Amino acid sequence: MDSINLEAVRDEDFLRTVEKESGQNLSRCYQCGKCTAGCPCGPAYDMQVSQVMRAIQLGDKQAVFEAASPWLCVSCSTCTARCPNEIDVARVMDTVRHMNRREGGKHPTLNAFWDSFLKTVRLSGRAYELGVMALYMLRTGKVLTDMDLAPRIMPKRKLPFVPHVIRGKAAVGRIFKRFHDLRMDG
Amino acid sequence: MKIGVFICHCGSNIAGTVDCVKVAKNAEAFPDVAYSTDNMYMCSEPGQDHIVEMVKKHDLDGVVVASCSPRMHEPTFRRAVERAGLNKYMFEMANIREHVSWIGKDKDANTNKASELVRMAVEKLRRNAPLFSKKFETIKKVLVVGAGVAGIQAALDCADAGLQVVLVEREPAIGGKMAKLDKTFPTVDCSSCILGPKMVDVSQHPNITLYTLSEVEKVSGYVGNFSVNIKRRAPYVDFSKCTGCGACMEKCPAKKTPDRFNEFMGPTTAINIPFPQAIPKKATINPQYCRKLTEGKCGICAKICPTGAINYEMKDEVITEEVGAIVAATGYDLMDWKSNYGEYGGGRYPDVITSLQYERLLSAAGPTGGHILRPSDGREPKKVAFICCVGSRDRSIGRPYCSGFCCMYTAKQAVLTKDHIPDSQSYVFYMDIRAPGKLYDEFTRRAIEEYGTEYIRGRVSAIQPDGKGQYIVRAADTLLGKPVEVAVDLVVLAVGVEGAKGSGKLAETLHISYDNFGFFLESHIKLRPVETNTAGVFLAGSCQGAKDIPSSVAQGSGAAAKVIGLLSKPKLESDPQISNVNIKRCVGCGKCVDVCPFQAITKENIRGEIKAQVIEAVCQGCGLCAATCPQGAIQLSHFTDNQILAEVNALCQC
Amino acid sequence: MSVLTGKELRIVGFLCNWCSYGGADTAGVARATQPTDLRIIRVPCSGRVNPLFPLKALLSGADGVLVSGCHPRDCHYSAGNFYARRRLELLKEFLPIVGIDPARFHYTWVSASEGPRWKQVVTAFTDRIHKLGPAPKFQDAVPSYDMPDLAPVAPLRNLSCGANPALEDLKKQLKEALSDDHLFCVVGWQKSFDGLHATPLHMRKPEDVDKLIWGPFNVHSTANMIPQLVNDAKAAAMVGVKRGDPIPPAKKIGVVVKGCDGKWLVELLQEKLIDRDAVEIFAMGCNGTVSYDRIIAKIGAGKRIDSVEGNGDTLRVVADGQEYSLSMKDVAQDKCRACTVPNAPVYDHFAGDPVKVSEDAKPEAAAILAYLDGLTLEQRMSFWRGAIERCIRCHACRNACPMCVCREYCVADSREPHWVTQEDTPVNKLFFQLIHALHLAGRCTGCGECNRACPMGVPVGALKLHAARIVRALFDGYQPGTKLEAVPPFLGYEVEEKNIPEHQIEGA
Amino acid sequence: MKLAYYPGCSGMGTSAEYERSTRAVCKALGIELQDLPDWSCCGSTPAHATDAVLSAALSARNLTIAAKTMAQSGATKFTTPCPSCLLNLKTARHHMAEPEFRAKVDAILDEPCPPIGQKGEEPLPDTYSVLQLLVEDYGLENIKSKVKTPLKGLKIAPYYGCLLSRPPKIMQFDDPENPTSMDRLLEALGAEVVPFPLKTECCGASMGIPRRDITERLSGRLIETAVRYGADMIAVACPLCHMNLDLRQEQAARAKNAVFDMPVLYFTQLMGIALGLKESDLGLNKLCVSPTQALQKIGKEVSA
Amino acid sequence: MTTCFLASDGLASWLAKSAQTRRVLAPHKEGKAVLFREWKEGDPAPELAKSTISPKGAIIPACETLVKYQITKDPENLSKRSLALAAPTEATPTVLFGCRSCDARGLVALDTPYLKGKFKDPYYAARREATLIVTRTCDSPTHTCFCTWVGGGPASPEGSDVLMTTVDGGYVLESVTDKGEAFLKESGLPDGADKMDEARKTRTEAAKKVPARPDLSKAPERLKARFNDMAFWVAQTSKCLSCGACTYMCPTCQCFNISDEGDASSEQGGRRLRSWDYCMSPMFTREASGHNPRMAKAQRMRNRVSHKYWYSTETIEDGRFSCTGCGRCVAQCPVSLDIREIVQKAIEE
Repeated sequence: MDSINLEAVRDEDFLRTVEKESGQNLSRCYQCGKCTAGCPCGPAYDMQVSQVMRAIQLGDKQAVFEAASPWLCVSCSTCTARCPNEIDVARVMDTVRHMNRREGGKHPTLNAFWDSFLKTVRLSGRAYELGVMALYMLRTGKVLTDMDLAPRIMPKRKLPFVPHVIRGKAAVGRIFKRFHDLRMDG
Repeated sequence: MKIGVFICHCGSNIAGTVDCVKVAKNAEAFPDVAYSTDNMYMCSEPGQDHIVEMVKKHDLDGVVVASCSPRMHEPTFRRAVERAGLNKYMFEMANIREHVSWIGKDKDANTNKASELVRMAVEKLRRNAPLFSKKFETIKKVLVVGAGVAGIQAALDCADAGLQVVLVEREPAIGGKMAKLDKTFPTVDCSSCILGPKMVDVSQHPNITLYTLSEVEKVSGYVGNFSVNIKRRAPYVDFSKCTGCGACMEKCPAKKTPDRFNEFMGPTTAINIPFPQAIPKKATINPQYCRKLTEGKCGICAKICPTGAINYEMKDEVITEEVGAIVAATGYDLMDWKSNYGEYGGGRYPDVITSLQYERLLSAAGPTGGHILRPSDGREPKKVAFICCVGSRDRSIGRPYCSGFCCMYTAKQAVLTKDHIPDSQSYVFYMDIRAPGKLYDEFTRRAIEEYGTEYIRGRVSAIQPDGKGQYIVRAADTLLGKPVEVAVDLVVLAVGVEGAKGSGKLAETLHISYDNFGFFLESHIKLRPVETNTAGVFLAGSCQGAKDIPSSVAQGSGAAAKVIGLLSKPKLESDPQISNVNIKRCVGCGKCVDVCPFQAITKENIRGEIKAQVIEAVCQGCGLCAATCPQGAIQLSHFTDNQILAEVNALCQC
Repeated sequence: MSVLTGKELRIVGFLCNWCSYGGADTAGVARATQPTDLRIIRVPCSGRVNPLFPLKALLSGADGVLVSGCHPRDCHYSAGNFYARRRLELLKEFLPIVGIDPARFHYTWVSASEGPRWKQVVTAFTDRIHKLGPAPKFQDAVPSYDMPDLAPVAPLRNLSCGANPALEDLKKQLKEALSDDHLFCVVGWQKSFDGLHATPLHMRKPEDVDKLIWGPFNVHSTANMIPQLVNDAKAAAMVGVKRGDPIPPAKKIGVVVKGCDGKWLVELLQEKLIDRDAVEIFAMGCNGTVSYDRIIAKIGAGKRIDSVEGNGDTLRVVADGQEYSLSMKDVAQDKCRACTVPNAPVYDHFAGDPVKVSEDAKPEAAAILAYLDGLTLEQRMSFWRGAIERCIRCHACRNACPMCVCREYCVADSREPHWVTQEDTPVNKLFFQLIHALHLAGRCTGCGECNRACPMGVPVGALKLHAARIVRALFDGYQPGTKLEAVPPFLGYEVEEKNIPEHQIEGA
Repeated sequence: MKLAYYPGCSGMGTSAEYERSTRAVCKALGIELQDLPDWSCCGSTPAHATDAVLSAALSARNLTIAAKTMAQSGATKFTTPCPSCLLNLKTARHHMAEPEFRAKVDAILDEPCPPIGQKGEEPLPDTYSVLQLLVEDYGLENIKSKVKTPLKGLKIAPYYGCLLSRPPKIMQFDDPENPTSMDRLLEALGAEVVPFPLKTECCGASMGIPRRDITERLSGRLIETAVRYGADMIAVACPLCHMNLDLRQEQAARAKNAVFDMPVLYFTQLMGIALGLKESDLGLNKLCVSPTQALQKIGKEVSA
Repeated sequence: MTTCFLASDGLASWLAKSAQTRRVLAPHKEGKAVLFREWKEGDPAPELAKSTISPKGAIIPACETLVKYQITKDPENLSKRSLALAAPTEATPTVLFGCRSCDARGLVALDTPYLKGKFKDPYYAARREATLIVTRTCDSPTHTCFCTWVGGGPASPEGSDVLMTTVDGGYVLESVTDKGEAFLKESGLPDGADKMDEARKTRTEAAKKVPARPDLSKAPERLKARFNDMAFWVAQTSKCLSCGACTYMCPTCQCFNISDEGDASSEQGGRRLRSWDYCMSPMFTREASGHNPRMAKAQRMRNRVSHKYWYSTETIEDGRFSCTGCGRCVAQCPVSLDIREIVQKAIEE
């Protein structure tokens, strides 16, 4: 593997955009690793939170965008709560996710789940859990997702088979439409 | 009037972003300027000599130097001006370094600004008058506040030099934090073996008066002539009778008294001698826990005392001492980690302790007799985690600074842990190892290489009990880039330090400044580290900033040298930059008398009329009176209304 | 010398030597980049910063003024910044009355260790000033010469201009007091050249008391001559005394007082300008006095006043043969409409019953303030720019002021200190009035004598009323002259000021 | 006490028992819940993972309705039981204090939302969790006085999840590292609260579907620790936590190669039991891990 | 002598014509005060009321620069300095419109110190010369007026160039001096001789309104006799506030103070200023040593009253009082101190 050329890898715009959109000063990070240490998802990450912070400091956009970690972040804000330098790390992770998405980046399964969820909201005004599952399976082809849970939950008769449709669904729909029209997501 | 203007390049410090030649040229046009030049280093010997030469050559009456902050070199240049035969107050400074060249790179703007600052200085100087100091006697006695190692060193050095010393200590015994330590780095020699003899010297020195259980309550006066009120809490024991035999401690029934000296690692008795080598080795009663004093019943110690030293009727007393100088050596305290680190349990987990508590567990004179036993169950821990930077370098809790000596004592404690429990394993979680002192880095390397201490680079995110008697320490190995965790029996936190509790109040009493962390502010961080901005008040040890023992001792001696130097002069000169009353203008309303913070103004009957009068030695030159007098009858020399107006007018002429 | 045009604005800083100047040094040592506009004047303590310095700078062309001292409790001189805080807060709130944007003045606390904070303060303040742009210059303001018709504003207490039945009792007490020669003289009022004007009466003999009048025309202060008369009495006592003789006691000065005269006496006593033993106070409840200007506005200027008669709340004036019936409601002085102290707070003799005021009476009513509050900053500047042109610097305002105690050492006439010059520029003339108002802050009893004395009708009293309004707001309704034992607000401080906020600059 | 109420989508589905018990408990305590008419989804994690403006806009619609509802009904505060909704609603309001951001949000709404703070007739309200209002506003003493069946002898591990008090700057509730409000509430009900050290450790949140492995590991650890501390059950305040701990308990057990039988109840269900409410009002039968055995400790027989 | 008639509605256009070549100063009402300000074409017709303050400022400004001076340095040798002086004495041609007879008479009194002595004041002389005075004869004497007591009257022509009297439908303008006559001639106004009778009647009516005249002829002699009667002066002065309202309002008060302001070395240069001073000030006649021969205000009041009713009779050629009886000092005094009373008391035994 080639060593990283620090100059070649440095994308100032990227660094500045992350800082501006998240409102955080990344140069404060001194790589203590406390975020990584407390992150519930760390073991599943391909790049630890503190490493994501480091990559942003270096302006290494490619490394950040190629990492799965920002998609996987569950936004529990443990990192934010404990950061000794008062960086809202979770917000940075969120920001990275938004930026990546605007440039067409996608996580193989997560985006499908989120899009499925938002689609049910767009159509009916509220989230519809069974609908989400159905759409998700359709989009990912993972038709067996959580099928083991079905026998546990179905008898509890909690999940309605038709979505709750609200009167203001059109208004909610318009929010999505304007959002897309204004190309806010890329 | 003829004024000389000297613009300093300060190498490239000023000249880098200010066109000094142009500033000097501009100054030629300013009123009364008869000579103007620029120079590479005004504060250097040739630079100063040039001033002297030009004053003589051009017959100058006053000098303006534009260079660094007057807080830095005003005294230097005043001396130069004096050497040139002028009154040293016929001098003004324009700060074109800290306030100009160092804070911006726009050369045009900087050059213009520098010229304006010179213009202001010229306008002020035109209204300066020669001022003359008065001489006054000093009291050859020094007050040292705090009897930790720094205070002890300062006291002994002053006493050896022949000064009378009043040493005031808040606790029942002297020795401070060092007395609580087991061993000291980097030599791992016994703390009480090296501090003990000094403590004994204090108690035996004919020139030292020691007040324990005492605090400074009020300070008035000025350099050379302070008057200090010391409040001494009642020990309820007559020290002249107490022999320190300790019989009272054995019989005292209040056996659950918190043990301050042992960092609350175990209980003690309400009457006690904090530790065997205590100086003074006298018993004192903790009135909050003594049954006789709280409930009126008991009195066992009085019965048992062979010399009848116990006196429940003792009252707090206030002692007044007159001194010529004051050394503050109040040391540090650990910051309040419990309210700031919920993720480390916030004090809920018994086996998560501070490093100072760990020292007491290590100490043979401590509550466990020198055996490391963990507080929860008294078991010997086999795995110990040390966490560095708890309350240091943590901006989120408002502690941005490095506490300086934690890296070293953590390494020492890891080493001692292995010495005490050979089959133990220590883990040190650190961010950076700071070991810049003599033999320091070698010591930390030894802890790793010879004692097998595991150093993991990463801040700990959380400590969580696993429900089975151990604690999971969750961290990241940032060198590996992976989260890591380890289950340990005991966690020792290297808690950050701050100025001792109550230091803010003491600073206000002493009229010195302190920072947000309770550390006292020195006069100049590099060049005047033991002086404060209040003449006659000096600093020693950790009260000025986190310090290890070698530095504290050095600063204690440094402060002592300053005191000795100050009081060795037969007389001191007063600062003549004080207030003056124009008795013609004064209507005797006394508003100045009411506001003066120093009671430096009195009302006098002068030829049948009431007039204000300034006591020269007492006036500190704040100018509050000048800002209060409606008719401008009282003026602060060197900062008169007209001088400040001249500066305003130099800037604002619309 | 000018600022770099287009690039910089004129910002003046006053920094205490020990904390903030050190903080600025610390920022410099840390190479903390800052805007270049600020010019720092070093003073020993923020307590040295007479609010007149920032004011002078702002009037002379500064676009912004910043004062910084040690944090409260950290003053090198222990309390200088506590005093500064009160005085600078007063200034900040005072500025808008003459049309200066208070945002151009900021005071704060920065310690010597707070380099980063200093940088923030300078950057944010400079930024603010640049957003505000160059300050409007007072001398360039378009003068407005219109003096509005100021309709009286609420509230109103019961006023009357009829004869006071207790006057005879008062006269009796006075005659008694004058009969045993322990009084040097008693100051009261007598009729003057026409029925609307009274003039001071100095009663020395019992028969002088017959000239005493009491009523709505007793407008002017009886108190402002007291310190001078006390000295006269002392001097008189010394006549014929040889060196070494014991100093004989001086005779007392008697003074007849309305409520407001009583307030002045309280102030004079509080400021120790007279001894309580040196005065004997004869008080009577006051039912209000008239504003000569309001009467003239009703009947027209340049008329000969033939006769004046008061009955109940109606004043009957005959001028040039024509009769006018005026209601006290319309012609009383504003201060009387809102007076809460119709009876002197201190006295030795009281004639008649004290006048009652309703509990909810508040000293807020001032038509001129209501008018000025309604103007924009620019309009206020124009207003004063025009009004001050009329000022001829006769100093009647000052000399009529019972609380102007500097007298011949007034800074208006001094070169040491040289606050004002002899030039009759609008700025120079206004500055004197602002000095007067700030000197009176916390001391002014709101008597309005300055306004009344001004022959040119410059409403200088508004400046003092505004300052008094600030004082009331900052110091829990403090009213000068009502309590003898009170500490005047600018001669004291609280460690925690309840009503003075810590001012923030956006961005700092 | 009258509150404007936002149930959240999961209350209509997976957390029906939370929704039902919350209403029952409030009714029993005399707290009136005024439902927002025609509320819509807050967007949950998918929205804020997608875009901050979209997320804020979806919340803003509901906040606007809440503002009107409060003005019309006289409700004093706005509440939701779901921490995820809470976070979104609070974050939206927090970010909208920045004018630039607010403009973007307003641009995609039908009408701009009302001003933040106390100004205006219908200001944009802050949102509070039901837990916060019960503990801070209604008061523990008040609750204690209404307990009919104390949960005496029941050892409960209080689990708050990560969102109730984080990020602290936005949530402004309890200690983010060691919250105690639910502890105190459960103690007021008479239960014994075990010193559960993982009160705010993440359960895996919405990763259950896309990355089940993460969730299994995290929830597994929570349940394991609760067992070690001798807990009879876990109390939760979040539908997502509940789903991960209850519905997915078997998944977690399988991953840990262990057998779990740890009932996980909403704190409102426990309150309902203590207040002596009808079982059917508390939806105990909707739980996957039955609490029957555990509840026998307090002499309560339930059919779930 | 020329007499013209000016119709009421023609006043503004007539003044506008003058304003083309001269500065016109006219009374302007501002709140309760009336003062002289420059009137410009387009302004409403000026106020005809008696001004609060006398118009003497037109000739002696409240503050004027006598000399400007500046120091320059030799760039080769900064210690070598040279001083440049400038003393501007030019005056703007001015019409002083609408003052009263008492005001115009005041200028005559002022001429003595400024023009009749050994040194002629060039600043005063230039302005006096350049100023044409159109006096409006008085129709509204009040309680405080006493012009007739001191040799004047509501329509006294002394000091005026033109007299103007209100008649039905307008004003009669009557030239007093050659300067006035030339001015009227160039004005192109119609003849007004036929209105003179009406004008004279107005003037006589006005004179009747002035309070009855006591005999003041003994004033100089009695004041001289009372010079050392300090008890008298203390009693008369005790209520005085020592302010300058009387003096600054007065059409004949002439005293000034000289001070240097500014900085000769600065860009603005230094200015030597002459500004009004008032003899009731405790600073007045204070010497550099701090000593003041008139320490007490009674001494200062004695000086003021004596100056007007005694000294002037010895210095002014025709032995007149340096008081024109305008009454402003009485009307504007904050404590209504009445100089007439003092003089009359002095004359009494």
